[in-house]
Amino acid sequence: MKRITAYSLRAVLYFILIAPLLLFAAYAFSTRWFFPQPFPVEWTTITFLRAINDSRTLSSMAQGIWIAILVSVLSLMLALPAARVQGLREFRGRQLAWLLLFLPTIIPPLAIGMGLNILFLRIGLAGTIAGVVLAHIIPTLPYTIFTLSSAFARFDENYEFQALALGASPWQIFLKVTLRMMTPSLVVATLFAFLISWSQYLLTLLIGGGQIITLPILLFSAASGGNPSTIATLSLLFVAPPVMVIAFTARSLSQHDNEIREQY
Amino acid sequence: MKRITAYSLRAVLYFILIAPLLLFAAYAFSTRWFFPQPFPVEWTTITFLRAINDSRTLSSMAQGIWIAILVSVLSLMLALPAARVQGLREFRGRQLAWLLLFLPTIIPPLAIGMGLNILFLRIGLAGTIAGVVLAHIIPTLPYTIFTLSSAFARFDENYEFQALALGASPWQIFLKVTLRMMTPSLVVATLFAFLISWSQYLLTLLIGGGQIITLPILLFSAASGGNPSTIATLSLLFVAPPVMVIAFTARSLSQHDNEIREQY
Amino acid sequence: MTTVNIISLNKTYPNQPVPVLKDFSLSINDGEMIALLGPSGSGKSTLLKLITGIERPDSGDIQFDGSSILSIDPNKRGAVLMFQQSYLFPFLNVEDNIGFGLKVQGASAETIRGEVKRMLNLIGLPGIERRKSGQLSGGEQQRVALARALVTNPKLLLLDEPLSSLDTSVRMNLQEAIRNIQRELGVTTIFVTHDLGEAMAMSDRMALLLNGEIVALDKPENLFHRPRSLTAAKFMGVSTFLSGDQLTVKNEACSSSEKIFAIRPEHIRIQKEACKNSMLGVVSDCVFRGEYIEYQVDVNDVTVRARMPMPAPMFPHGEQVRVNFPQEHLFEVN
Amino acid sequence: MTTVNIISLNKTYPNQPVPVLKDFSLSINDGEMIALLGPSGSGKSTLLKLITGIERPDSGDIQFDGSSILSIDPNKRGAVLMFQQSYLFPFLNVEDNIGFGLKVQGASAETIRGEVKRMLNLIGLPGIERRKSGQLSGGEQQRVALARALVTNPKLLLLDEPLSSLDTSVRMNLQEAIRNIQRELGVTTIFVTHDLGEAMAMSDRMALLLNGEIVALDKPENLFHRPRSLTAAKFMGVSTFLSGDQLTVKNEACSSSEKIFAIRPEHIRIQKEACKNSMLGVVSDCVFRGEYIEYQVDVNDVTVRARMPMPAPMFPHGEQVRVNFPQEHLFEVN
Repeated sequence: MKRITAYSLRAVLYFILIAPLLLFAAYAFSTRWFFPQPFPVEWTTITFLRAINDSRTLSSMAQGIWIAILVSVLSLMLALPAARVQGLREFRGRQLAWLLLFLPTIIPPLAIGMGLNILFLRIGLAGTIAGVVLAHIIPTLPYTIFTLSSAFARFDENYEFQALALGASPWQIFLKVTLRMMTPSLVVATLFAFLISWSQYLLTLLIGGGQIITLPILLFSAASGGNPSTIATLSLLFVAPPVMVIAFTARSLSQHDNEIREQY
Repeated sequence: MKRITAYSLRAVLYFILIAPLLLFAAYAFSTRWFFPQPFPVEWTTITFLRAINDSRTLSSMAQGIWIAILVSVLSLMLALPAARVQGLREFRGRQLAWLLLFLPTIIPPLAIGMGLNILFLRIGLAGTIAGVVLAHIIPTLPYTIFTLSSAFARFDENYEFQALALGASPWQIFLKVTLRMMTPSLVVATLFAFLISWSQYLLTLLIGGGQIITLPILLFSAASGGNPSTIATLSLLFVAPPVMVIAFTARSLSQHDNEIREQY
Repeated sequence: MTTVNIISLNKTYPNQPVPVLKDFSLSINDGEMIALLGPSGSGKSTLLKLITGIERPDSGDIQFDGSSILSIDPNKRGAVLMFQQSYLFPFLNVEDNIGFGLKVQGASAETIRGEVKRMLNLIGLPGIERRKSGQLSGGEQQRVALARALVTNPKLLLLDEPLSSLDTSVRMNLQEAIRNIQRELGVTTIFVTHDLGEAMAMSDRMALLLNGEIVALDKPENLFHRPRSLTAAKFMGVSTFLSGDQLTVKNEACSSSEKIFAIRPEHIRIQKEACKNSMLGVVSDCVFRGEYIEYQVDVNDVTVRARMPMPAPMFPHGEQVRVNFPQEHLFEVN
Repeated sequence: MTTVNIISLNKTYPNQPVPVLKDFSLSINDGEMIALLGPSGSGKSTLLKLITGIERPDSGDIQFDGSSILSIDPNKRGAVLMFQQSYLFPFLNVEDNIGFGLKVQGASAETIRGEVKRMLNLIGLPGIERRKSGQLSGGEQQRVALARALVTNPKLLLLDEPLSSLDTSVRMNLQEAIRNIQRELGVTTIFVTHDLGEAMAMSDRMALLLNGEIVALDKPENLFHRPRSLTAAKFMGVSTFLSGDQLTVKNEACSSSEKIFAIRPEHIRIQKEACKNSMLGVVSDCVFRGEYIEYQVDVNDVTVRARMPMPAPMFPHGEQVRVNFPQEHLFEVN
């Protein structure tokens, strides 16, 4: 009984998650699909091929991936020391730290974007990739810090003490022990950072000021145009890199699965 | 040395997080502030008072809070059984389940919104609060399930077996043991759900179709108008409920802090 | 209060080739404390799960006072559990933890307060009602867990290695406390452990478990001094076996036809002089353990472990000695 | 290889009123194994942290072979640690775990492979190079952790309760293994434990710690049979003290002027007949513990614990008996 409940719950969950994807595919590869037809009548790949042969599409994807990678690396570098303090140490004001950490998730991207835009215009970062990357770090950091600090909370420093007593230098300990022990959480944190940056629309638009074009921006302007096939095609392209990143993540996690289980 | 590094890192972090907030406050309560003045010259509360006396502002806030509360409750109810399976059970396809779980965070809200809009128009949910709430659950669910399942992964079912042997019914066990043990994570999951729903712009716009007005939508239309003071004021109003929710969360967590430490 | 009959239980977990319990039968008298002693994987914990109803047996029956409990819901069976960890609810204080069982069964606040007070006196910790479990020592937590289990007046108390995470001295104290409380209340009890000393000190009868089967069941004294089988003897700490006719030492029985004699390590004597039933050996190790010295002596390629009570003669490593197996301490096993 | 001198160490943690170590001095000979025995909070683990350099002392010095190590980086001190948990790196196999210390110190792959092989033979687990720590039993993990610590040829080996999470039989085996390996390699060792039997079985000398101070330091045999002070005697399991002149039983010394005599529980005799040095008492408890029976006898409101070796006379609960303190086993403490 319990098992059946669990299975059907999961089935419903998967359906909710996959249904929109199928809808996109249907729109992307069909010409005319009107109410009340339950399924598309004519299938075609013309819109799809036109969209992926458009140089704007490909360059926007490349730029988006490049930005997402930079954001992932930078936010991990910032998050690691902060997460270590949050996860391992007891200190007064720890609650306040958490509160402040989540501020960026509640300030709407719009508000952050406009505030930053004013600031970046003054210091010459507006319209640059550097500016967009810095802006993306703001919504990214809370999630990376949160993920890593919950891993640090379960991390046992005695592993580091062992390595120290065996003669490893602090830098060797960091590379050969700490990073290795944290790998599963680092992978998940990278995933979060990549996904948040990749799907960022408003911050890119506001800080990029029309000079930095990523796929979400193309998608939005296509949405104003209103051709469902183009929108659906761009949406499918939009989903491709994240799916690959998630697939990679899932593989890494399953490789590390045994290690995690041994560790905790 | 280590301690000083940690402190200065945190100081930098806090500055990054708080700076935009201060900028809003400066804009909201000043009249004219142009480059290259380092600080506003004239201060006023007129724009602020006008904005909060506008009935549209207040009703949009009320609607946003109502929606966020409904979303939190529903996504917790959906997430609890799913998270329990993910956290406590070993099953094949667990990695696939995680992958699918994160799909909604990568499909851009725009794409989800348009797909859902077509669907909801057909079944009559477009333009209703119910429709908006259901749409908000899609980006919310991954975070709530993720938070709760990592808590379930550390949950020891023997607490439930103890209660069972002592004569508690399954329902009593759920209410008096499971929920109580999970309280800290439930609070964090609620926080995530509330914040994600509250700051949702695109999904609300697309599904609400102009009939459901929340603060982010007002904020966006104000942004097109371009009056910095109004934008800044609305931004501050936007931040108020989340700050209260986070403050409540921080308090709950610190109350439960001892219990968490005992537990794990 | 309750006699327990376990009849021909069988249990195999899915995806496991070997059954965890094989035709397992055991009768427990009213108010008796039975110790189940066995290595991990011998089926001890599975048995407890079947009794509480967390798992269901493949076949067989469990009866309390002659009537089957298999069709009764787990929360109505009246079999309470105590684990190695206390599993005190961290969000409740001591009073609410102990009162939990009464509360979910609908007792009044007054009754609960009275009963909690009575239990706290019984476990020797009066006045700690308001404390949280984190403020208690490991031993105190286990006492409170015992009180929480017993306050519901259970038919059967199941103890699953309740002391194995405690320090030696606390453990000794709690052994006495649990034994005294159990006898005072007269509650039928199954005590699972892998510690021989604990099983002997606590139980009225001991059941030795191996691979889901009982290999011996008797009073501790009988099992300790005269185990009937080779397996049981090994369980009870005997490591020296002799084949009877030639009196040669061996660690294992090799043929089933010959008679095997066993001797406890504390009865073997190490000495310089030859005598009846003695063999030549070389001291390979000698460890001071307080009340006795443990010698390891190599006799014909077999290591004999002997415990000599203090004051004992000291033989250095490598010394040639005589290992003496006094006739009166040799017993036959099969 | 190394003599260790610990000189007048003081350490107080911030926010704690009481010092953890008070003017703590200890000299350890080359190749010696010293056991530090004490309850939790007595400063044992802090001492290890000061030696490895994880913490710094407030004052005092630690010297290896006569030269201070306080100014040496923690990773250059040559003091290796082994904890209660193995802390084997879960992402490395056994070979890479054992070779870790050599690798970070820049040894060649060949050297590492050879040394790992040598260590695996030493710990009695040859051929398990490719296994992961999760595939090893608790005892095997601790053996590998020992190999990992010893392969770097350390000046000092620090063992922080390395056996307390293991089952009794595995524990006994590992006690022998560690002691033999330590003697074979002749590495100076500090062994921290709260288990008296373990400390006695393993060490050349034992230091009894209480509240950051050494209350006694001697060979295990001497401490066990003739502890000089009341505190040391209690550490060693003595619970019966008599004030000398009137021969009255007491659990505590009350006045400092009178002479106090102590006696080990296994030397007290319970019998029916009166004799010299005997007192009247009532049996309050009697527990069968295999090789002996533990009696608790109430004598003048004081509970005397006696261990009678088997075969022992059986006295039921409530029986009036004579408690006999043989003259030759009484010793004075102060």
